[in-house]
Amino acid sequence: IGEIRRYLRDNNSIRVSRSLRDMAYKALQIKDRLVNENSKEPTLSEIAKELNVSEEEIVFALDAIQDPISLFEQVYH
Amino acid sequence: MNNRMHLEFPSYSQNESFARMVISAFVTPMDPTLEELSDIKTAVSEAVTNAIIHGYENEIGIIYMDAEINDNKLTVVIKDKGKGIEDVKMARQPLYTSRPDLDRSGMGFTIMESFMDNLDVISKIGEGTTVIMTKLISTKK
Amino acid sequence: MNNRMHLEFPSYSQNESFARMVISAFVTPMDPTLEELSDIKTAVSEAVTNAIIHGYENEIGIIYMDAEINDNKLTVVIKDKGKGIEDVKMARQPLYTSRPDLDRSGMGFTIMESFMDNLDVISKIGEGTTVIMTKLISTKK
Ligand SMILES: Nc1ncnc2c1ncn2[C@@H]1O[C@H](COP(=O)(O)OP(=O)(O)O)[C@@H](O)[C@H]1O
Ligand SMILES: Nc1ncnc2c1ncn2[C@@H]1O[C@H](COP(=O)(O)OP(=O)(O)O)[C@@H](O)[C@H]1O
Ligand SMILES: [Mg+2]
Ligand SMILES: [Mg+2]
Repeated sequence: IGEIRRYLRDNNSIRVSRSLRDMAYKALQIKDRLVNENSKEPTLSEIAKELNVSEEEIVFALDAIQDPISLFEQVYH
Repeated sequence: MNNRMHLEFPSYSQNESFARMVISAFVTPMDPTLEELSDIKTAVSEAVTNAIIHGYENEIGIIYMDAEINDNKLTVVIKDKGKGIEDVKMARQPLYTSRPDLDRSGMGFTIMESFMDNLDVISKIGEGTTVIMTKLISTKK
Repeated sequence: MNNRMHLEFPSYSQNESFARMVISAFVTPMDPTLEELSDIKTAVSEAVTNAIIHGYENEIGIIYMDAEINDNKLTVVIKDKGKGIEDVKMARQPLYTSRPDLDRSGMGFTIMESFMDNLDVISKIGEGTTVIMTKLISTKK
């Protein structure tokens, strides 16, 4: 029981900083895919639609990672 | 940590989401939990929506948002110079709405009160409404 | 679409990131590409950083950010009441910096100029500096 309680508590107190990174990388992956498919830069709303989240969330996620583009390049290419 | 900000924007409905993002950005350095952040955003949302649809009912006016961080205490003040509230005590009652025609739930003040630690409402007919909310952010272990 | 905002905040270094988020939030309804968004953020970042480290060199002062959307044109004005620039023409030269000691690259104004469509700098010694930038956002096809 103590362990369950601890588990619930830990999961209830996830810090925002941690949760945004995944979203940012997903957004950048989708951006790349859309650039390849349509040979033009997708807008915020197009990426949000693909990810099924709000534009707001994408904006925050992107800001949570420093220099998103180059970091992404390092991680994924 | 200490910080403060002052923001002014017109009461266009799209600016409810703008205000929500600004307050999120402002509290991000406090490293709140997702729950705390969502509470703050929701409360700000309700206060700004009220300024838009009740305060500046048939006009576009300026909404003022001030926020302050003192250690782990956040204070947010949302102000309009709109029509004001006749009876604040009644307006704060759960389910009370002056605009059932707009499909309002009458739960705005109740939400602000329960999602934040403290809520003060100051209003004067013809002069406008000021909503003051505070919340303590849990500190990291 | 038309909108405007006015923001004031103290020149703490953490507020460079706050200003960046506020401008992002403000332009979100213009539905920019990630590239356009990143250009705008970078330009705002450079202007705010200059106000923090050069304008209010040895003090904390207030930084003012005004922004306006007129159809697909964004205007951002960043102002400080700090020490001002003696020779704006020289300051705008690529690689010019008055603070090589701080490891400044001297590329701030050049970045603002190249990432935005237009840059104006108005400054007066002892009174402060105002940076005015505009950018057109591509409209959706
Ligand atoms: N900023 C404001 N200006 C004028 N009246 C307001 C304002 N905020 C709230 N009110 C009044 O208080 C009432 C209750 O507000 P609230 O609890 O948010 O419910 P709702 O917005 O759903 O009506 C509103 O119906 C309105 O009459
Ligand atoms: N807001 C400001 N207040 C005072 N001086 C400024 C301001 N912005 C820029 N300057 C001056 O202009 C110079 C060039 O600015 P910039 O191109 O951003 O390069 P850097 O910041 O790397 O020095 C700065 O070194 C500084 O002397
Ligand atoms: Mg309401
Ligand atoms: Mg610079």
